[in-house]
Amino acid sequence: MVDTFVFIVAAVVCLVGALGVVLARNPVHSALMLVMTLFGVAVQFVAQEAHFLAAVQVIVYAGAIVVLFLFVIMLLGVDRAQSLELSFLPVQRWAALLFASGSLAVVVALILAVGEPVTGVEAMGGALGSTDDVRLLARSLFSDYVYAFELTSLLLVIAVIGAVVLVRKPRETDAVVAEDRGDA
Amino acid sequence: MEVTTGWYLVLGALLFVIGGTGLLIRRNPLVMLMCVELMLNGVNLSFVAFSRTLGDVGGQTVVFFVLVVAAAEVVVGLGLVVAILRRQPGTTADDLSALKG
Amino acid sequence: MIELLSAQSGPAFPVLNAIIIVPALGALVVVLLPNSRPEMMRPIGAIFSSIAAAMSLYVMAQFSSHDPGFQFESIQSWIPALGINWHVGVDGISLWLVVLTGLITPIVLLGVDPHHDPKPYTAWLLLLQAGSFGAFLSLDLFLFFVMFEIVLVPMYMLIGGWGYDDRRYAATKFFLYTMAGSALMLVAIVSVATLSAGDQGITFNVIELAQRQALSTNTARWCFLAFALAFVIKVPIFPVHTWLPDAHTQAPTAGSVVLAAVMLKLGTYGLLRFGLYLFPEASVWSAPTLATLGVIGVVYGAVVATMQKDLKRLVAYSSVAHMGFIVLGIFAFTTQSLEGGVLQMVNHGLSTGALFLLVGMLYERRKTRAIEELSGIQSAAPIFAGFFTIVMLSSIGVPGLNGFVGEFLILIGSYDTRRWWTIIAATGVILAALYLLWAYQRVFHGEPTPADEATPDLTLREGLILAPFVVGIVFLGVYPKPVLDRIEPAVNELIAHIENHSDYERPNPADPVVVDHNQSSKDDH
Amino acid sequence: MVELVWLVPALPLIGFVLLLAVGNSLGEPRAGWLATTAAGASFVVTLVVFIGLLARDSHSGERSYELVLFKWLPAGSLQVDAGFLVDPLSITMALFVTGVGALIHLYSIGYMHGDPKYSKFFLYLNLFLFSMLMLVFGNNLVVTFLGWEGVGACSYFLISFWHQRESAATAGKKAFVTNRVGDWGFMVATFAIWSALGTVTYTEIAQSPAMATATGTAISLLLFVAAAGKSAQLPLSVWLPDAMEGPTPVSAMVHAATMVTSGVYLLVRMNNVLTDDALLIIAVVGAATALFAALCAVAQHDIKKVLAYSTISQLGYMFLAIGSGAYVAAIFHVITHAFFKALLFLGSGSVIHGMGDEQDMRKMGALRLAMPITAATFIVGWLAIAGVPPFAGFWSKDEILLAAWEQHNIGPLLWGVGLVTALLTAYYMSRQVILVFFGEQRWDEEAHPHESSWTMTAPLCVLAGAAAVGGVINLPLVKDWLVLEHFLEPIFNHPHHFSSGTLTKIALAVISVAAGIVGIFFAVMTWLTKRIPNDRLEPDFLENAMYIDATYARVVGGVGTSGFQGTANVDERFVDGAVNGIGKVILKTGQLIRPAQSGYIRNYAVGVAVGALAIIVLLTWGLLR
Amino acid sequence: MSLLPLVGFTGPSIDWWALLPQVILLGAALLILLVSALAPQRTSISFATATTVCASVTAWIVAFGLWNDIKNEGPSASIASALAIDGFSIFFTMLVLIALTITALLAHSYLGREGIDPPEFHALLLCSAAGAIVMASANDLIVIFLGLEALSIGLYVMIAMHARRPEAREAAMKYFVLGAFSSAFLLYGIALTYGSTGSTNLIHIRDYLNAVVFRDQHLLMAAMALLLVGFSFKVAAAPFHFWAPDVYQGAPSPVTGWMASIAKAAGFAALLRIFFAAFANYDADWSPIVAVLAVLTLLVGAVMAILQNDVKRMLAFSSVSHAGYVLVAVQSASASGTSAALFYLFTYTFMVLGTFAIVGAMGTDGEHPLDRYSGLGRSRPVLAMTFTILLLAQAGVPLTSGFVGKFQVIAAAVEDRGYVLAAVAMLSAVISAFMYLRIVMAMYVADDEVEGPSPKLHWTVSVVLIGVTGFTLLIGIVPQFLIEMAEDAVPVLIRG
Repeated sequence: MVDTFVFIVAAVVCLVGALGVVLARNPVHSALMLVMTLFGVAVQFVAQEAHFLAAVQVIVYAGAIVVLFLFVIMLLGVDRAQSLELSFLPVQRWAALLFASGSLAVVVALILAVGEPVTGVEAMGGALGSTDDVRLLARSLFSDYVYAFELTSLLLVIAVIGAVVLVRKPRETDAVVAEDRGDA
Repeated sequence: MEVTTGWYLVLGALLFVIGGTGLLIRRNPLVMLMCVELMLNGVNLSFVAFSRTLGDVGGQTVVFFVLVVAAAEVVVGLGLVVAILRRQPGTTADDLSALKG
Repeated sequence: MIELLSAQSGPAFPVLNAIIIVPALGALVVVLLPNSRPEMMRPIGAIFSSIAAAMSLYVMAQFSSHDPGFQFESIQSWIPALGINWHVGVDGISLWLVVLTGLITPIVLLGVDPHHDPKPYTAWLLLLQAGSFGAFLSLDLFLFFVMFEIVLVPMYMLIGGWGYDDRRYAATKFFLYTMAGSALMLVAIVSVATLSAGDQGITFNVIELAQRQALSTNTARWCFLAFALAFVIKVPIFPVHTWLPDAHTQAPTAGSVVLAAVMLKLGTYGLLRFGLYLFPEASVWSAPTLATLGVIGVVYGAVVATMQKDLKRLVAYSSVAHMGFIVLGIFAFTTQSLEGGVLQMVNHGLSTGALFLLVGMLYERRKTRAIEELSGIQSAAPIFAGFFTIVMLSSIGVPGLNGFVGEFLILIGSYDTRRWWTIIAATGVILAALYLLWAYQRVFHGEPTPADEATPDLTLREGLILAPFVVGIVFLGVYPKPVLDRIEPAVNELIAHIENHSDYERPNPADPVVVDHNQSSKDDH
Repeated sequence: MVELVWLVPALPLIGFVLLLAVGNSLGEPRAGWLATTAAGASFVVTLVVFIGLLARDSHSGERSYELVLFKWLPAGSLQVDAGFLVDPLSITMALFVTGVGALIHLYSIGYMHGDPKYSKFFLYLNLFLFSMLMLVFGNNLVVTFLGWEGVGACSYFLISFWHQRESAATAGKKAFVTNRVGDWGFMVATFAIWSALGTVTYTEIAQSPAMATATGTAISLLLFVAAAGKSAQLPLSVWLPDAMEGPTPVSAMVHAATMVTSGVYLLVRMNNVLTDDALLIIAVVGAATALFAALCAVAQHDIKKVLAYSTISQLGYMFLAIGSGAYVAAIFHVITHAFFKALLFLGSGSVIHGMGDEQDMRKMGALRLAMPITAATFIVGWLAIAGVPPFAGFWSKDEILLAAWEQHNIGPLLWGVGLVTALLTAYYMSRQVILVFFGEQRWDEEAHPHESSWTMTAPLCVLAGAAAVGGVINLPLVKDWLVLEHFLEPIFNHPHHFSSGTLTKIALAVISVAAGIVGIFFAVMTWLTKRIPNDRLEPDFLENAMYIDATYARVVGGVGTSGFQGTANVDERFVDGAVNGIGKVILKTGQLIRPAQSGYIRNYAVGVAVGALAIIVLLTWGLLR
Repeated sequence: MSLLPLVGFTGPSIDWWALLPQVILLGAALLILLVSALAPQRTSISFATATTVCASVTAWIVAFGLWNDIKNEGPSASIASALAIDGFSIFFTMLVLIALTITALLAHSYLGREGIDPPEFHALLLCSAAGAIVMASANDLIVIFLGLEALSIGLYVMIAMHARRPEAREAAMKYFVLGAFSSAFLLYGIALTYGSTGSTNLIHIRDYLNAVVFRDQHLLMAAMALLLVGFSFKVAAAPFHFWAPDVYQGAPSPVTGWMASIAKAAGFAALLRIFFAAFANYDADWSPIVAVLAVLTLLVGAVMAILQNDVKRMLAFSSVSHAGYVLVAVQSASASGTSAALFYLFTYTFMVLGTFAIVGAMGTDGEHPLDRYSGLGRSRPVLAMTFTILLLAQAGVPLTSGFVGKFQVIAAAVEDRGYVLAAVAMLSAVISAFMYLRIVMAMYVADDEVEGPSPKLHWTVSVVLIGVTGFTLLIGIVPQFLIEMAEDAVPVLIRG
């Protein structure tokens, strides 16, 4: 009973947040709405006994990523409202509608088709519930997924280089060129 | 009534769809990025749900990596946005349509 | 006797491979020559292609007229992973086309001046020769397709690089039209190979495949259609002929000559070697249709030719008509018609090639090919007119010249199996006289204008270039026996093959009343 | 001696080759003499061969000798030799071909005097003689066809010899193309014969069993088409009058004496495949042509045109004879006609030459004084063609009329037509003679006509002699005097014999002579003594040959041309248009889908999203399985 | 104070040799960054290039050694079966390394010309190369995903590095947004796969699918669909191709070459490993879909290409239709089809790198109008001929590697009774041939007054061109050894 209640509340939070992200005129509001969704998701994680993930979700996502978003918004000062209607391209409205409704239809259809989606598969990594999930996570992280784990380092290196390269101040030559090329 | 995996999956799917739709209808690059985050969260939710029902921690581990990927993407994406907006302030996604046909 | 020996044990030296490789080598050499010596290019190229020509003549001399099979065969493993071999050989059907290819190229190479960029011009012509050799000699479907396609490139380059005003359109049309045709053939080739692989393993060996005959009737017909499409476009026959006039008109003289003399033959040769040989039943099944198209081509080509205002276009359409005869002959399936068809390929090569040379020379003098801008040339250039007349008469099919021999054999052979087709096709001889004589009258007869008066007559060099053609025209018209003798066994073999693998029965005309001189002639040679 | 037959065509060929090589350097008159020598020599050789043949036993097929030089077209069961057949028929033809040919060569030496292309003319003449002899001596249809086409080509060259003249060029083309129609018949006939009998060799055809009537008739008619083309029978007669554009010796040799009679030769040669139905048609067409041409000749003003139509008419006679089964009569008339028609043409040529290339008879008259020899010989020719006994023409024509009378279906009708033709012939020839040689002088002095050189008059005299006494080779008076008939007998499976009694024969002969006389008398009345007004005797309708030629021209120029042009347009617009159309369609399709590549990120995202949706639906519900 | 004792934990065994190529690349990247941080800019241009080339060559040697080991000892897997050590992975490793060398050489002159920071560029190049190798050699969906992200994110940055040019910025943004979007789909696909099979490891997935018959397979199908979407986007298959032309056009030419060759190849590698190897039992389900994609891709690419007037864009579209060819091979879901795809990708890599090398040399100002090429045949005959050969090879003219590739693809399709598909492929080849011929025509058929352009070619570019053209012709004439390699390189899923 309780978990149902929790689920529903959290789900509502998620969805409202999500819709907020999409519909808010102001990017700042979108960011905040995103935070809301993220919290909701975190709650759902907790509800499924993924406590560690929930924590990471809050810290990394809400804590780091969204803040990054906000920084950039402030940095560029693009926190102006932007009306939705104007932003529609020809056919875009209908395309979006088609996608949204279509996907929803698919989801519904799948639910109807698939009563209980997952058939009994034996656990690959350590079986859940036996001990606390942190230990299990660590195990699988350093056994089955160690390769992936190492690869994240590659990703992060790239991300770092990318960040440095991209936001490095344009050399004045660039600036000049930028002017006479008349972009912007 | 009792909360089954299906519920979580549906929630994940909804997040995913909302995110996707958002990307289709917004033209502010930052918001588009956020929409992508929404989609990823939807996926995460499904992963966790599956891992729960499968009684397998692998799903959770994957979510871990997804976080990393999301972070990396956001960093680079934001870098791009900065690089672009710095040169052409107020650019929206729709303004980036010189290459076409 | 010697012939027999050489037939049984082919010469140690793989002459056919050499024939294909030497010109390609020549192209390479020419490309590596220093640009500072432009005048060297064509002579050196001519040397290489003449070597190839000499080897083709050697093959002709060594060719055994008693052996219906393939001679000088040579197989090297090429792509074993796909069951593909470098497999070449020559039989009575391909022999003369090889000789023709060998002789034509050096002549045009020396005879026609490109005016600019002699190096690539020479190189392309040599590659063209090599590719054509390859196409006529290859007994491996894959190899054949490679050669069949590769010849497009040099011709495309020749048209594009040295052609006339509208060359872009013409060259592109030529390339795409032919490529489109052969596109489906590639699919068919693979299908034939894979479907008839069975437990004997996949092979592209034409002889092997022809013997297996493993395809179901229906599949075979589909594959045949794919092959036929490629070939009829190449021939070309109505209604897929329209690339030809453009290509011919825009191509430089050398291009037109080789195109007419050699490349069109790839189509008819392909129909014989791969259409009839690989798909006997399907060929018989489709014969009425194709023969009809051929006959339509004969009449239609002539009719359209009559109305052309450009000499080259006129000759191009006359090609359509002449090739129509060949197609009719091929799909009449009698000894005479097939022999005539093969011979007519050579004849058409000689006469139409010579016609294009002549028109080219006229263009060199007058910078125009428009019929109405010319008149009375005969008064100014009688020798030129004389050469033109001989070639024209051969093209009209006057007996004593080669054109007649081919057409007559085709028609008399087709009469038994395709009576009404033949009767209609025979009207082609009337129309041929009509359009050629009319054009001749307008260009060569009548009062010459001052410009026409100024037209210089043939130079000795030009005369020497044309001489081989005229010699060939007269010789084949008077004494075609040596040629026919070498064609006949292969042709009979082919017909027998068709009879074995389809319900076709070759008609036997009423036995001739035996008179003694007939027998005496049977056991000569 | 018979073996020398190969030399007969070889000599003119050698002459041709020599002239080709050194003709221009030889120049005038040596080139002419070279050619003439070749022709003459070949005549001599023919005589030798003839004697050789005579030496053989006339019966038991001894008098048929085949000489195979080499295999020409060996292809499976079809074996065509380059071979000669010497038998009475071919030798007879060869004799007068070479004889008359040689004379005309000689004549041309003078006639072509001063022409810039002097040597080329003789080159063509020799080539023609060669082809004609191949035609005659060929031992099978294909070799004959070789000669057949050869003479056609030569006549093309010779007609358009003065090709600067548009009319000459056109006439040559017309002749060739019209002949080609006949050649079509020849070829198809050859195919049919081969497919029916399995041979194309004359001796074998002669020995082979009879074919099914339908096939036989078809073949006969195809052969007749061929013959009609060469021999200018209706409806293919239109080219011969135009052929007069050529130099007069050519008209004499090619278009009167030799080539045009090869149609007759062909039918006689193939006599044993001709069926009765076919023969009837041949007879009718022959008679019709004879009458038609004679009528046209009545109204011509051009001295050569008269002779041209007269030639057509005489050829009609020959086909009438063939149609009536009287092959010998046909050959007989071929020979006599060769004599007197060549004579007449050469005579007219002499006149034209003397008048300075004037051909209109209305500008002549009283020339007998200016050129006596020409006049005398011409008159002989006139009497001969008019059928006045005892000149050659009388005998042959008489025999034909007799044969026509005996034709079993519609004999009398044919005979009637023949008789009328005879009358007309006498009339228009008399008219010509009067207009040219008698009456008042209608030319002004500076034309100062003169007699021609001996090289021209000598042939005239020889031919005049032949025309006068040529009849002796087949005199019907006594059975044994029918030399020609007996000589030719071996080549016919069932020789033709006249059934009429002597009385009938004499009666018919008298009537025909009477007709001739009437014609001459009428001509004299109208043109010489002018007792009868002659103003309405030259209706345009006849002068223009009943507008047949004009009609052809209109058809060819109108419907024909537009039809051809239409086809050409179809080729350009539709056949080629379709090809380019495909290209256009592809490009259009591209233009259609191009907007999708709009450049907007979100549009592209739609592509991804909707594509994904589609794939999910397709795959999840297995719609493509 | 008390650390958790990891009771009974033993990490998985790691085959360092198999890992070495990736390690070398990553190491080289870090080295370059380090040195460039210390050394001044100028020196480090050639240094960066040199390091990259050396690294890739060394790695290539290692990979070649591995290739022979596999030939002798057969395929295996390592790191908890996450890293496949089979012919397939090594084949692609070698391909990636070759492309890496070429791209580095091309970039060398380009970077100097365009004033882009070489060290970072090369570092990113190395990293994305590593990512590509991971994609080709991973046995685990999530690892594949990480590799794909490494490759893509690297590319986003490499494109954007030419930030001066607005086209580059636009291209980067488009690629980034759409890339992120599509990888979300891919990830969702992975999630569903995980949900319906209980693992992200391909070997386990394969075994599970072999063992289990689903009560209903909707979830699995949806998973497959989403995976297909993700990779179709990477390989630019219609209708997921829209980004490709714009991005290719906007990106710096060396990067375009890298994308057209390796990004595609890696995408196909993953596609093949997942669908051909893991989802083999379900080919009846996915192969028709792939066939449809193939047809769309072939036709859209060809038809759109002939409309373009910008050479770079033409080639972009043509590379789309080339992806269609590989898809034709993939859909046949057979060993021969797979090896055909491998052969095609291998040969195509050379062609496309060479082509874009020339395009880059010709379009120094980022513009590539067709008429700029007119008269090249006269001014620079050798260069023109090289370009012609590469173009004709892409058009599938015999005696070039392109023809052999097409031939095998057709053969694979025909063996699978895909006659119609084969016909469509050939016809699209004809259509795109028109586009190639337009370029050739422009080069050779110029009016006499035009004197053609004569671009400056840095020696590295010349070396590359000689190499790729030679290879294209060589394989066109004697393809045997490469065909055999491709046949040995069919992916196998084996537990390590």
